[in-house]
Amino acid sequence: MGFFSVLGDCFQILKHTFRQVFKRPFTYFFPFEDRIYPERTRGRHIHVRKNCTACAQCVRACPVVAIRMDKEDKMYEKDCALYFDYTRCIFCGLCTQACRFEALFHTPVVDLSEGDREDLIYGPDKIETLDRDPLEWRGRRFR
Amino acid sequence: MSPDILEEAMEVWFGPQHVSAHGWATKLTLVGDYVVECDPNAGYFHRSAEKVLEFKNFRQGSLVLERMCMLEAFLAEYPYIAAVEKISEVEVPERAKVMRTIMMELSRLHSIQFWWGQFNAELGFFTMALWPWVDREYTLDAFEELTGSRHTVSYSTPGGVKYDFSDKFMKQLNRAVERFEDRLPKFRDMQMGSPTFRARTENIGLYDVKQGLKWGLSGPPIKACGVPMDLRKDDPDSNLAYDMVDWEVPITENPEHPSQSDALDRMEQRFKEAEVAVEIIKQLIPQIPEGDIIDPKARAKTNRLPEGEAYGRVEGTRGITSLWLKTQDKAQTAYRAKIRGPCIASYYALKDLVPGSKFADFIVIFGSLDPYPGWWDR
Amino acid sequence: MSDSSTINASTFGRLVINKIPEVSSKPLDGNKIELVVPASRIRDVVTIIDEEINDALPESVFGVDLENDNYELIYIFWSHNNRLLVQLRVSLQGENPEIESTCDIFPGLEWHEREVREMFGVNITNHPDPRLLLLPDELEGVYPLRKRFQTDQSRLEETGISTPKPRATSGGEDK
Amino acid sequence: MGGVMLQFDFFAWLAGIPQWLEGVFYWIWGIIKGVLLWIWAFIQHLWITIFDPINFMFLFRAVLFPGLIFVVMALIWAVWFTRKLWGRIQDRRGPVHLGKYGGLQLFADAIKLIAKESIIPDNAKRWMFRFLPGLLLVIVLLPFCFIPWDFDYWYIADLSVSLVLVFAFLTAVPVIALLAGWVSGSKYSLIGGFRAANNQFAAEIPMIISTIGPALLAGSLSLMGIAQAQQSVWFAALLPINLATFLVAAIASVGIFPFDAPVADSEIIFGWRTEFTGIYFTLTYFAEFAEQMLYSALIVALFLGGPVGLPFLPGAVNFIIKFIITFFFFVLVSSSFQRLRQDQIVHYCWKYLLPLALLNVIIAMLAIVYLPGLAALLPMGGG
Repeated sequence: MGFFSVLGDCFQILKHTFRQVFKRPFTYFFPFEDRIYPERTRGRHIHVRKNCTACAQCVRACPVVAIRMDKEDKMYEKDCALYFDYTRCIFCGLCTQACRFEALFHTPVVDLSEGDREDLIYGPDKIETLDRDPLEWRGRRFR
Repeated sequence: MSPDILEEAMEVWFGPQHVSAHGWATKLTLVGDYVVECDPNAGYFHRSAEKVLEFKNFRQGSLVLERMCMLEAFLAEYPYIAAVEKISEVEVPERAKVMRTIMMELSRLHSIQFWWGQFNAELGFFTMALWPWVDREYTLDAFEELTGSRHTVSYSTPGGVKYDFSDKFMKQLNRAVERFEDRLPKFRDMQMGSPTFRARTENIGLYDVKQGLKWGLSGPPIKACGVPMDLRKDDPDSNLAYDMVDWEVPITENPEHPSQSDALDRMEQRFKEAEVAVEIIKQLIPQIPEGDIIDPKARAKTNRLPEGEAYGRVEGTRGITSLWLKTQDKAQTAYRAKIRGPCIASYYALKDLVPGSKFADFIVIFGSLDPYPGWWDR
Repeated sequence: MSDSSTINASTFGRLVINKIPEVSSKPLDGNKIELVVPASRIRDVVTIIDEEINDALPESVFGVDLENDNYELIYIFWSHNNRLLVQLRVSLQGENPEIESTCDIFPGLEWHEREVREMFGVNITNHPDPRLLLLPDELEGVYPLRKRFQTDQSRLEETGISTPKPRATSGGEDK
Repeated sequence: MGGVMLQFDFFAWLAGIPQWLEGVFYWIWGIIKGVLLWIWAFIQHLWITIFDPINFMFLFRAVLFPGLIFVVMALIWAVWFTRKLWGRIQDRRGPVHLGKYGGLQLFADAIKLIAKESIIPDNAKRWMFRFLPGLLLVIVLLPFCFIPWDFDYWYIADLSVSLVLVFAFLTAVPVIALLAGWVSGSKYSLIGGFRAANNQFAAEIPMIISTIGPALLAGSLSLMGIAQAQQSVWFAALLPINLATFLVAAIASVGIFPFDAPVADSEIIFGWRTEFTGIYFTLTYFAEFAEQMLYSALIVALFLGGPVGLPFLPGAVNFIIKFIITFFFFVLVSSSFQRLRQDQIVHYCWKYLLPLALLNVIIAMLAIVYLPGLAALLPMGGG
């Protein structure tokens, strides 16, 4: 390879890196900034007990058997209590597609973290309501 | 190996905990800086996927296959779906065929972008490792907009696809494609133009196409030798829309060593593959026909399958990815499913490819073959 | 592709059959052919493939457990020039059936044969490197992919999938 | 007097008491005076060595401004600056959370690393393993006292052979790297140690030959002399090739990016520094950045005219501005290229750097003799 063409390539590369130094970085400032999640994001579930008819289609559709159903614990006339085991769940969305009564949805909340494994099994009380809004933008801007 | 060399050789485990050995272990016998023997060991990623497939019904099976290689999720899950569609003879609507092909080519682009970063990181160049990963974020946003998950997309099912193209997704798709195209000349300078990259990858990991085929290599490692071996043209699948696009199989002819390929050719080959993938996407976008995205009777047909055997194959980013399926009469699960990944050949090829090269070249040779442990360990 | 140099499925089938009469062939859709080969003649058929098809790609070798001790070994070869897929089917009987190794003709099959040996218990004779490929050492004698291998099916009835016949009886968890 | 005074003369004894008391008093006073004098001598000694303005200013310069504290603070700034710059080049943010722009991140890292348990591997040689990192940092920090930060006042030492002494210190660094790799007992660190030594042989000779140019033009071997010789024209203008070869050879001998074989993390994990954890890791990590800073300071002193610069700024400030620019260029070059194999490093250093360095020295010699105007620019009579 000609010595000077090699030198030319090196300076071409240095020009690219030099120009990159003064550009705005791409990454977010995570705990305070986050990207906007699309509405189809498969995050944690929400179980609408009013529409639920305890047909157990979601339990049968789940590939990793992460949903356990308790038929006796009724709030309305035909519904049931669902226990989501988030240590097993792979967020594949088959349960929400199997549910014909619009009783099961995904939410864009994707950062689930708990102290120990038992808390990751979301019982009927935790699965119905969303305790905090998804991690949208809040707090300090560019640092 | 003659005994006197071996007695002063040093055995080094490029082991499972090594920084750039993502979960595979190779025992290298070094004499000085030269590798004398290379003994690859598989098995650190084994999740017994084939046994698991015997307990999954035909809508859940593609999830297992998709986790074999998450970088090209659309391509990895497709062999299972092709096999099930062959046995159950469910017909796929036109719109779903085109959407599948678009998403598979986008997944190929994403897998190449990821491999760029990984290969440069293995070469110790973190600037060019992170730049392709920034563009990869745009493709991942498009995946999430369409299917809801960045990697485990589980997009197509036997009989069609699950999610429809929304206009917001079309905007993201165009943004990802444009972003890739206007960064390409810059990447060519940084990658192919860089003298240190050429120094590290010229005549490294050189093999002949005949020897490559004997090892079982397929895909880019063979196309880099100049043989246009591509399943999209050789064995066109009736449920995909590659025939609606006029494109050429990208090959790399290196005049110095005509039917051989080294690490530099394989990198050039992946540049061309990415360009062809983008070209296919751009030709297909205007041709998306109207209609429903899944055969309405698909659920009923794929619940229980008749007796039969089928062999679903797809041209993955790393080579021929296939699944051989055997089903029992009216059984809900597969009787036997054999997953054949392309990387089982590339990891095996190291046995004869690496001896003779230097210790620092081992990671370059293996990186250029684009290894993914999910395929050989299953 | 000029048709003279390429072999299509039926001509290749006839070519193999008149060389080795015991082989019977069954054409599949597209340019694919399946040859049922007796276990003793496997090496001859594979050498024919190696000579006739110059760019044969050894895709895979794998076993299928048809219950009560008869197994099936399937070899798959793909050729790009002739667009030809050859699938050899070998049926074997007995607790640990024997078959010769073909990995000196196609080195690519070496790991596939190792996997068949450790998963199904089919002994591959004069194999250069008969160690375990994927399994940990404790599963040496246990052949997991056999139908008899007992896996943990405690939550299977919740999924509503009828347990696959034949049911597993021994091996695995409570071996 | 004759005979013995047998009788005790009580009144003579009584008259002697005040004289005896006076004797005792003088004796006690002698002791106190001795102690006080000793204290006073000690204070005087202190005054002379420390608080006397001349010596105090020397101590101030040696310990505070261009000396130890300044260098260590500059070292911490250098690590922060490198991490922030790497971040920006790789399109991400550098350290962000602690301090306004991640400034306190370095102190947090240092405290965390010091608090961490320093594990000594089994088959490592124990006391050698504990001693080498400290020795390495000392050897790399010592040459900073010969750097000509300022002409008239703000510099520490100026020997007539300070250039040779600096390189004497720096040749010890690869020996310690080799020893550290050998002593920490693991295969990967052994390979890393050999590569570090190999790297140094490749880069040492081109670097030293490319310093002959400035020494030749300045006519003296002391860094201060070379800096003073550049009053009228910077040697970078006269010896551009030497500047380039010195920079490349410096990068090779430090062992950072393009010549990264000793610490190639994708091949031999972290090279000879694999086994060091906790405080040992901090010392070796800082030693690498100190070496980078030292080489950029040398470049500024040898080629960019050291304190010569904007007249209204004091000398040291000029030096520091040029030092920051050189350090920026050091980091930029080291994050723009893939890693070279070990034999390629030796191949390039011997095949390309060495002849280039020699070429420039010869050109400089011929230029002095034949170009009429050039000799006038240089203070030809000794340093």
